[in-house]
Amino acid sequence: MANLSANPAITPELIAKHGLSPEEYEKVLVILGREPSFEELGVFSVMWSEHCSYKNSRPELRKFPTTGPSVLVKAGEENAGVIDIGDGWAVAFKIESHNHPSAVEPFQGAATGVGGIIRDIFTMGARPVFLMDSLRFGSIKGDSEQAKTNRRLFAGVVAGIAHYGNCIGLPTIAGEVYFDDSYNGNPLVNAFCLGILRHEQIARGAAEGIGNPVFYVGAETGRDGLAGAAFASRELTEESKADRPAVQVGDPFREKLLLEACLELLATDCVAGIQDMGAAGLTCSTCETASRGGTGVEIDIQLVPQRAKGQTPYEVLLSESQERMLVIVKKGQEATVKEIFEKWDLPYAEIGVVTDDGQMRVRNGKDVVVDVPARALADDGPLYSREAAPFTPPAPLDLATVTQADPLKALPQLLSHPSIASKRWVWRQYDHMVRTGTAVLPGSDAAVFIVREANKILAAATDCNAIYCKLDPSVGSRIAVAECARNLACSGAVPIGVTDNLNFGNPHKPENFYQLRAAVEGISEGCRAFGVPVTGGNVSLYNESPAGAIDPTPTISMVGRIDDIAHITTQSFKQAGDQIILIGETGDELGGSHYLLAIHGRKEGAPPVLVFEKEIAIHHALLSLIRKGLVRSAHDCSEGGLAVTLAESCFGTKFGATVDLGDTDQRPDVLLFNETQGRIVISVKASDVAVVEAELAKSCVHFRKIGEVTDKADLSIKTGGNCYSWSIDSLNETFEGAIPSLMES
Amino acid sequence: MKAVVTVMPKPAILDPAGVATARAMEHLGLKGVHSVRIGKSIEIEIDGADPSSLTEQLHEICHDLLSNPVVEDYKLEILS
Amino acid sequence: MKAVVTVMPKPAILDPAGVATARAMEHLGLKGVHSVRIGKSIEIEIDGADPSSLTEQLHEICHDLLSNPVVEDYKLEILS
Amino acid sequence: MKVAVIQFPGSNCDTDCQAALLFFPGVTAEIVWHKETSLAGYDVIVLPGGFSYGDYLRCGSIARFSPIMAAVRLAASTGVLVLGICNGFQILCEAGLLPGTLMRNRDLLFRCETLHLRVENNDSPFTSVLHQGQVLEIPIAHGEGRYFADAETLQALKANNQVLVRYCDASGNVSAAANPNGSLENIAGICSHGRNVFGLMPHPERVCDLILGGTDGRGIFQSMIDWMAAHKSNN
Ligand SMILES: Nc1ncnc2c1ncn2[C@@H]1O[C@H](COP(=O)(O)OP(=O)(O)O)[C@@H](O)[C@H]1O
Ligand SMILES: [Mg+2]
Repeated sequence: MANLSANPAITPELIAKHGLSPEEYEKVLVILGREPSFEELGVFSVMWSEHCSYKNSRPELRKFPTTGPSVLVKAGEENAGVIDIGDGWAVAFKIESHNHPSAVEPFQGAATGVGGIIRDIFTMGARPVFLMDSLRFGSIKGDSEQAKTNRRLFAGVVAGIAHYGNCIGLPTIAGEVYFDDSYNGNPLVNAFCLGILRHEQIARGAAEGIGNPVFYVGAETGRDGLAGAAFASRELTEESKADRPAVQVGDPFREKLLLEACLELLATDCVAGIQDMGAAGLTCSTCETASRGGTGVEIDIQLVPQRAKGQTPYEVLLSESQERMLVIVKKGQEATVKEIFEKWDLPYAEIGVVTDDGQMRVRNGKDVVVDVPARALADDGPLYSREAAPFTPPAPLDLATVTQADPLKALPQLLSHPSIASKRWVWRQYDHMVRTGTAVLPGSDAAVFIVREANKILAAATDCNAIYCKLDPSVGSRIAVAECARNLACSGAVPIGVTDNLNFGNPHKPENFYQLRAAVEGISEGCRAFGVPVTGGNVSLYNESPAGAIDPTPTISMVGRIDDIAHITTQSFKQAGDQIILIGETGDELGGSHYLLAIHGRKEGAPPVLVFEKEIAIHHALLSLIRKGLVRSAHDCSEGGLAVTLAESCFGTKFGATVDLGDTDQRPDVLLFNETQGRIVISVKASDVAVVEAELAKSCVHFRKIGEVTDKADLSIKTGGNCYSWSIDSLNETFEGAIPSLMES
Repeated sequence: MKAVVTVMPKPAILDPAGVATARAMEHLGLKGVHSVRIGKSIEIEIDGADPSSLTEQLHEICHDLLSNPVVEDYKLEILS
Repeated sequence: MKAVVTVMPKPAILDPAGVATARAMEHLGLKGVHSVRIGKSIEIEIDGADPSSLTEQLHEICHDLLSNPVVEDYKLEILS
Repeated sequence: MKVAVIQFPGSNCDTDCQAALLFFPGVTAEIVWHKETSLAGYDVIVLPGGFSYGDYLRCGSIARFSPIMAAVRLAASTGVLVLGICNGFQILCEAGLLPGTLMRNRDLLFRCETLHLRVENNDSPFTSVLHQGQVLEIPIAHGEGRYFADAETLQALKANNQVLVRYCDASGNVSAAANPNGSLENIAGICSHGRNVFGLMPHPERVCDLILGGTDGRGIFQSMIDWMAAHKSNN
């Protein structure tokens, strides 16, 4: 092994700097039977980082249900899972985090996050059709430096997502944004992409065929994002913010060309394997394709298109320059491949060959700088079972400790809380209509997208209430799954698959590891209950700031199917005179509610109870009514409870509602704002009420007619002896104005 | 008083606009274009006759507002 | 050879980014900001030792590609 | 009627336009790669929306030099209908086929939303089936759509009735509040002096199907189809 003399000696300090523990380094020595070269040390460092190896989470992730009759490619097998949707069509979808890069450089961090997830999808041979985003920031209210920083991060992240998604021409059709101080200094940016493909188009990230040439295509390699995977696997410190090279700049234009070129290429019969260069760049893509193919790959660094002069092999191997792919071409088909890359003006080069010895071998001209068994790198990394702290479920909130707020004031206060307020300021910056398929735009429960080429209707939502997860991670995670399914049901869809993004703090801390484990178990339970597989996802650990770990945030994204255009349902009221029915029983839980947070400044108690059987019965009942054409609008109760739901159903219409919750001695604030799970507000034609009630009774779900849609723009709610009334226009102004006015301050 | 601030992407950072523009220049027949980098030029007109007292404040503003130190460098010139 | 092209919005044209930046500067405590105008600074590195033969070609490119004569003026400097 | 939808590198509404056009019986719509050099045989040319060349430097500034643009210019000069939507409008302005330019939105933010347009003039191949004063609901999606032209140009545009659509409110009032991007006099779309080149920022192709929220975009395509039919039979 020829080593460049300029390379530093392998010392314990250098090993530690690469994030490898002494035990892990011992393992490296055993695998190699010798001391690694500097380049090899770098390669092990990134491949065995949490980001690439899932060494702290993989044993947990095995608990997810990942199989099912419609699963064509399972979670973990390839870059994204693939689910059958009938008639020979399938979808590939996945969510991915870009939290730490976004903390350092919000615009580029978020933009490259979007770029990365889109590549994961078209690597599968799928044409990307839409995006979603799930975001978390610290509070954006007030004049504190922290609030100003949070506003800057929020504005930058949204602009970055818009920049990439709009330019590449993918609609961002849904998402979520929450603001909570646990995210100070460590915002969360999770991006989701879904693509469509024919079954026979599924592409594999395997280096098949000994002797096949290995092509590099896309942007030239530069020094950007050096070892970003390792960076994502550490806590953020002041120092890491000075880690300048960790910033990558995205080029959505190049990615658009790359996307079109790859799809054109995959439609030919020239490709034996294809893999994007994401985290850990060239390193990860070569050893993963070799490992999957049961082969070896040999490349020459000097052949790699490079942006800057004088880059070392170490830098080229570990660079995370964006918009690059590795393509294993069937021997003899090189000319066709070159022609396509040239048509799309993309830099490319033949950089190596598939070998039969299972080694990932990297040459720098004549010198071999890396010679490692690919499988050992990609699949035999270290695995840890961390210690989980014992957990005592929180006691329910004692209502006696909560003073009653005046509902007249509390409702507008809730509607203006940035986590509940309209996110129009966000999605108006996203092109959410390009590709002309968005049938339900952002702003309703789940977005609905018609995939023209496949003649299929898809729905998608993303949800996670991290307050619930903080108070009780297992319950909170189950609720996240149920809420997604509920949002889909409200739009008329049946769930077909889930992808999750597990955002947690440092797993070495037992309380954080408990959260991770409980979340995986909660999500698994939820997915089993709804009969949907987890098709893939992403783990982001070490989300900490000096003040501590973030609230555990296991973001769930769920995709559903709608069979008939006539079943597409939205949350807004459609006509005066329609009758309003509340499906599901209202309890009196205020624990973990936004009412408790926004009005009383408390984040405590036990989150609401979730009973899967009841929840599923309600979704089925709702879907059956929708299919019979009996539902004019459907909207679930989430943050802010029933009152917020009713108000939202009036927004954007010219209608109001008159509601009577009957004789009750329940506290009005509890009744209006509690967040009991499994409730859906529907409106139906007056003449259909009897049929609807009969159907609901047959389904054995709790329901109650609570009021009527009016043509007066007022919301009035009677409960017990009290009657509250609000002007819809003024509530709407509060709801729509909250985020813009904070962002202008 | 007049100041001009030039903000350029850092040398190691990818400048996609520059790359696209360089290619366009070549298509237009300009040969041998090595690199094009696109940044901002910001002209500021401000009250005050004494540049020295303002310079420090302007540097702060260049750093905090006009440039993004993570990906950009700036140059401040006081013209008068 | 190196050239720098500065492209600025014409004086009569509204420059909302400049206006917003001026306001932000004032928020940061800078007093008496009259006007801020934001344009582009474009650095070109190009083969060729003889600037004079290139200057004309570069002017053409400034006019046709790098600036929009409807709303922008440009300045071309040949540095070496 | 045979339509060419030009695909520049970075176009992303090309297939949307094609799909919208195919709604109309008797229309064929083909995607034509920007490296082509001839547009012979096409009755209509559409420059779709998107981010040609990433919209780097300025929107449309690089695309205007694409090889196909010589053919577009030639076709326009012979009276062929040329429609530029969003990025296509920007390219037509950069290419000098339409006067004026499109600058960064007044509030500096990208805006995607459905809003109202008033038909200012139906004496054009692109608005002939619409009524003067008719209000259309059509979405916009752009960061740089602030139309600007110097006073003289604006004067000429108005004198020749080249302003075909303006941003307005739901009842058709052209007001400052209804202006999404700061465009001069709420201008959303203009045609050439010869009236056969039309550029607009809003996206008619996005509202040609009820399931997507409306069909107000159809009027523009229908106008072109009817005009072509009349024109062809007149020949
Ligand atoms: N970041 C975002 N990007 C796109 N759409 C968003 C975003 N945040 C919220 N939305 C949309 O706003 C609506 C309300 O969101 P949310 O309050 O999270 O709904 P729910 O409580 O039903 O989950 C949804 O349609 C959602 O998709
Ligand atoms: Mg909902």
